[in-house]
Amino acid sequence: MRKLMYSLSELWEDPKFKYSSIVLGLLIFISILSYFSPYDPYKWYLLPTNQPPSLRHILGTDGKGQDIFWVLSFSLRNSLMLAVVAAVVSRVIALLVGILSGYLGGAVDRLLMALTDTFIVMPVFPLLLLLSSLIKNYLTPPVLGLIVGVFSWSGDARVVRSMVLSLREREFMITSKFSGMTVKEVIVGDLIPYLLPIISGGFIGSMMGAIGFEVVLSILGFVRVETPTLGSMFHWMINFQAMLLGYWWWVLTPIVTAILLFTALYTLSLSVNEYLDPRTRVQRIVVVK
Amino acid sequence: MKFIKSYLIPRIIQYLYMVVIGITLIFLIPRLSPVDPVEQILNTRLRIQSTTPEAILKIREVMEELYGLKGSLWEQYINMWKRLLKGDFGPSIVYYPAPVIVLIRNSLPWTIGLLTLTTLISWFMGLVLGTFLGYSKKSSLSRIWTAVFMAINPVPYYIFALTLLLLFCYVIPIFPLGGGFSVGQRVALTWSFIKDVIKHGTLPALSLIILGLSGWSLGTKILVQNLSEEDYVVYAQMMGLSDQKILYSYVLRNAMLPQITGLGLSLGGIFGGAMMTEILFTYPGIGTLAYNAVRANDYNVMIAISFFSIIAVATALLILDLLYPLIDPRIRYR
Amino acid sequence: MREIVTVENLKAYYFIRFMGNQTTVRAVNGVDFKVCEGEIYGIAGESGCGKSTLLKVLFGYTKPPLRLVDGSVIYDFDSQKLNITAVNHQLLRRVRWKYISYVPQGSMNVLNPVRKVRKIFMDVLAEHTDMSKEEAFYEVEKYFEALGLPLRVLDSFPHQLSGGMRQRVTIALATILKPKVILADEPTTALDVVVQRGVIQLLKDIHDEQKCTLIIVTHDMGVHAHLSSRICVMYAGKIVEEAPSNKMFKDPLHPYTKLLINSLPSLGDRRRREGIPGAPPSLSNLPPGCPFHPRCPSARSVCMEREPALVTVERDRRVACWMVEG
Amino acid sequence: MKIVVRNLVKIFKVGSIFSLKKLTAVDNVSFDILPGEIFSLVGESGCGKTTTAKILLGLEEPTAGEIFYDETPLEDFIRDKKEFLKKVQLIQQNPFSTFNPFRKIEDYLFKTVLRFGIADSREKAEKIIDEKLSIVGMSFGEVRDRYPNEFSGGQLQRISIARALLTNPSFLVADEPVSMVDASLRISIVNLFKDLGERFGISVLYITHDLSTTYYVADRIAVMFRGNIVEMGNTQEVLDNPLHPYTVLLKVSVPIPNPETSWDERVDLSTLEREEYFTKGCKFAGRCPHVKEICKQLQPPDIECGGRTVKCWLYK
Repeated sequence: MRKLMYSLSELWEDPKFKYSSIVLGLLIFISILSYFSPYDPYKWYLLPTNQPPSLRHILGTDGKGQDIFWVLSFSLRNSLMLAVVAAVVSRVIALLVGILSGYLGGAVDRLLMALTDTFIVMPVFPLLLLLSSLIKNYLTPPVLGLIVGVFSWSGDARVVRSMVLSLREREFMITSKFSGMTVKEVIVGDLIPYLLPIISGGFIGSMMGAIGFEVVLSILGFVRVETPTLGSMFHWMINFQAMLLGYWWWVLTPIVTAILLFTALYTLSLSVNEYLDPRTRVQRIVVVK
Repeated sequence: MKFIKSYLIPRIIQYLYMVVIGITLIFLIPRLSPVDPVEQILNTRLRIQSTTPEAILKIREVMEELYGLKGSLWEQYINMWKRLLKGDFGPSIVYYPAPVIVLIRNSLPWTIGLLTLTTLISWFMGLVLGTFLGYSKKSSLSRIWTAVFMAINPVPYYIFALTLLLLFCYVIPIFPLGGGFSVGQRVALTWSFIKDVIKHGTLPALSLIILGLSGWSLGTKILVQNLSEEDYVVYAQMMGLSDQKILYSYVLRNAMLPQITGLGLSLGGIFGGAMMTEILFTYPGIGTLAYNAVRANDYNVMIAISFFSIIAVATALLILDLLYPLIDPRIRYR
Repeated sequence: MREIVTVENLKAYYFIRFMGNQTTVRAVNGVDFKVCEGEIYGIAGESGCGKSTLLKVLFGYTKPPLRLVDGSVIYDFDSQKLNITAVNHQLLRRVRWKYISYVPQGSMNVLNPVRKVRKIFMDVLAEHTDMSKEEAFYEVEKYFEALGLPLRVLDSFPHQLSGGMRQRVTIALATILKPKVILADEPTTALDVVVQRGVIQLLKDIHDEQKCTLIIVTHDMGVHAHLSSRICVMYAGKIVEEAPSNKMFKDPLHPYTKLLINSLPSLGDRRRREGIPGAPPSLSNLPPGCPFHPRCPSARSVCMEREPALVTVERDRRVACWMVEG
Repeated sequence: MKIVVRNLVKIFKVGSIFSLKKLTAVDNVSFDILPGEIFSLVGESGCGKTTTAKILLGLEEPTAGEIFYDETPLEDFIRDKKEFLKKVQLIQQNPFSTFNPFRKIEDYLFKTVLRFGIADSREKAEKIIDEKLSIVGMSFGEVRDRYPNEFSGGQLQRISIARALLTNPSFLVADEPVSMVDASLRISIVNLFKDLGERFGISVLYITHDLSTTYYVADRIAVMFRGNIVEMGNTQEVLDNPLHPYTVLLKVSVPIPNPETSWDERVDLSTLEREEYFTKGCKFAGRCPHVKEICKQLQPPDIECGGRTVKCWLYK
């Protein structure tokens, strides 16, 4: 815990990290506010439609008679939840497959890698489209996250495997063995520190992928657009032709939010990856002391 | 001879294996989903017109025949393969009775034309620009470009494309709103048609190239930066070789290896990537076809597109694997 | 004999910054020496004493985080004098390889993995001579034959060669233009004994043949004994002793040199030897006074307070120690 | 502990499944290591010495041959993994990669003591660790809460030795333990090995390419070349008066730190190092100065010659 705090304080020195964590913090804060929302996001025409921003409705209202700020709050909550589910699922599978494959080798390795290769050649996008259109009514944000996660682990599983393969040849693995360490201790203590950059970078990457994918599906109308998500905001905004009618507050809200969210995630991954690079991290251990 | 035995054959086996597994998955996924596509279509049809139960049964049978859903799972599977190998994907539901293969044949040139060209252009420009950015990372020009690309890179494609549309079709209307060519133009290899196609293709191409360029440039930049610290590049500098020589024969030559893999994969993946562009710009390619197919539950079209998609990626991987020994001597002489 | 290299008060530090923490590594911390034409001058010392950095500075290769802080390195070629620490990039590129060349440490990765050996040689010839492609092609073959290296190596890629062959190729690469001064950084480290002997033999042959000056850095005192005519011993970024090699081995003056030579086991002698206690100091955190005093068995109070200067004790010997008076 | 190795063979398959080539890394090797003895395997890189060690440590499966630890076959001994690792420990070549830079040193030390049941509490473990560290001239205070790269190579190698001693092993494998250590620190580490046999009765397999330290520390020596032991016997006898032409070449190639010993004769370097594995006769025939016709045809047998074994037709 103390170490984590220390790392955070070190990372804070990086302007990239500062920017991204402030923006993400703000967006997460807004999404938490949804629990205190005065409105039901599924009810339409509770308010006068298409009102520009005012003190009562700080981001105005949309053509469905909903307060845009509170819709945004629900949308962020759902989109972030979906993103985290997708990221966790894909990381867990990638790590599991990669480590098992690289560490055990032999037949297990061949079997798992055959599976991985298949997922690499799979046309993920059309397939997901097909799948989501088939089960549209079951597609709550976490389910969609789960599906995206299941289809987006293969590339990183290969990277993890090749890293584990090269780590397995390192002398310190033999030392661990002769120090009586268990397989679990070896994985946690010897492998994970080297895999951290790929885990964290991949986590943020698949979050971005999942949010983006949901937006695409929503714009195309392949998910239940009644559920408030970042994508459904785009969907209704386009459907009600807010752009042509000049309701700029309705148009800009999802666009600005999406750009903020994506740039923040992107800079966060850049900054964290730089920080976790094993080469500099090893040197830092001494300098810090 | 030894090359064929130890290199070619294992890779071809792997290729066939990937194709078979991929297509099997495509076969299984809709069948494992809790929704019956025939049921869904029947429901929508029945809402419109009332039919007798016998007629429904009749329609159902015809539909199952068209979808290849007759018989046990195993029979369906074997039948699918039989048809695939003949190049028969059945008729389309939406454009009944047009065969799927014809629909694909009509859409394919548009997608391949737009996507292949833009992918190649952005890859090549990205390689050149990225090399410059990575090798002269301290110059102010390089810094500005890097900043610009870093700003563009995380912007989601649809937002970027929407912005372009807004800008060049509404605010400064210099490009047509969408389509592959003007309504009323005769499809023929005439000068005016080609000009029309180019005019329509510019905006979607631009959207793809700019985003692609920023991605490839940043990727190449990081590669080149890392390569510049390699012992052999440092030593080439010590030898007093000119910067051009070092960049071309020492840095770029090595940076090419991973970037060619990237190019191959993204060329293989153009079917998947085409969708958003084509829908936003109402471009008459595979993406639009797939979009309409999914919306109308046009199952045979989806299967066909996925099939070509798998073949494309797997073939791209195979070609890369076969090309690799030519580019990288370390693999050739293993 | 004419002095071809003159190094004066050379200081080169690494300035390293991590997340706001700044450290200064004093790798070369006030070094001066002279090398005569035709000499084989050896620089000895343990890892982290600054010897490899010194060689890089001699080659004019200072890139951040390494920075030249003070001093000069003057080369005196027939026609001109040249301070390599103060010449521009263009001139530096013309001087390198033609007049001064460099054999790097560990030849493992210094050859471009996707380029044939012959091509790499031809790159050098194309850059520094006005030979045509064909001339260059045959020039490389001629040189390989002269050094007794197999010609088939030329059409191989670097990864196809064994470690020993790669090291010999690298030496050939550094000497093909017959430079006046060759700087070699640990040219025999990580090689097997027999191969190591072959490499030493090759360096000696080139030296005898081309009448060049050789400055060789290695931690292996055995290699110095067989190759170097004069040796300086570095400790913590400074020269602590300099002498002709036979005198150095027979009668070392500085306590560090003494302990170092006496701690080397040798064939035919099983008598117990003792190592030097402690460990070399960190170059970013040097002890006050003589940097060797924490490990020195004969340290006095003066050693802990003031640093001894490198003084000439005999015509051809210099020592930096309070115990040895000039 | 007495270790007996008989007719050990290790064949590696190189290339892919379609173009297999067999490389005999260890070719019919037999030797004994006596209790409390330092036995040295000497040779150049790729001679099979490290592979032999890996087989002895159970890290690699032998293709053929038998190994006995105090009469128990290796296969049986290794079945109880904990007991095996307690009795057999190793010291690796590169101290900087022996320890994971992200793991604290004490982590390794405590795990070793606690896992092998040497102590049952951290307090007792700390005492034992301090005790073993003092053998190598260090203390627990120096190690507490620190990471590997806060130490010099020499210190790390001492810690590595102390860690290996924690389980009170009877057999220690040291793979090039001083080749990456600075010259001024090297001898003090070699001295530790010298004491191990005498003070604790531990048998040591000392693997190296450096004849000088071997001469200094080892009781008996086996010289390996391309998978074969070409000469084996008492260290002093073998190195003072080598019989096999390869041992002679090795000996004259050692750069002795004395400028007065000069190298007059030139050495020939093999340009076909890989091919030497596949020759059917004596593997040294290609560069042996005394080569005869029979050497190229037939591999020489092990010949007893004045208390040592030589694999050379010259002594038939």
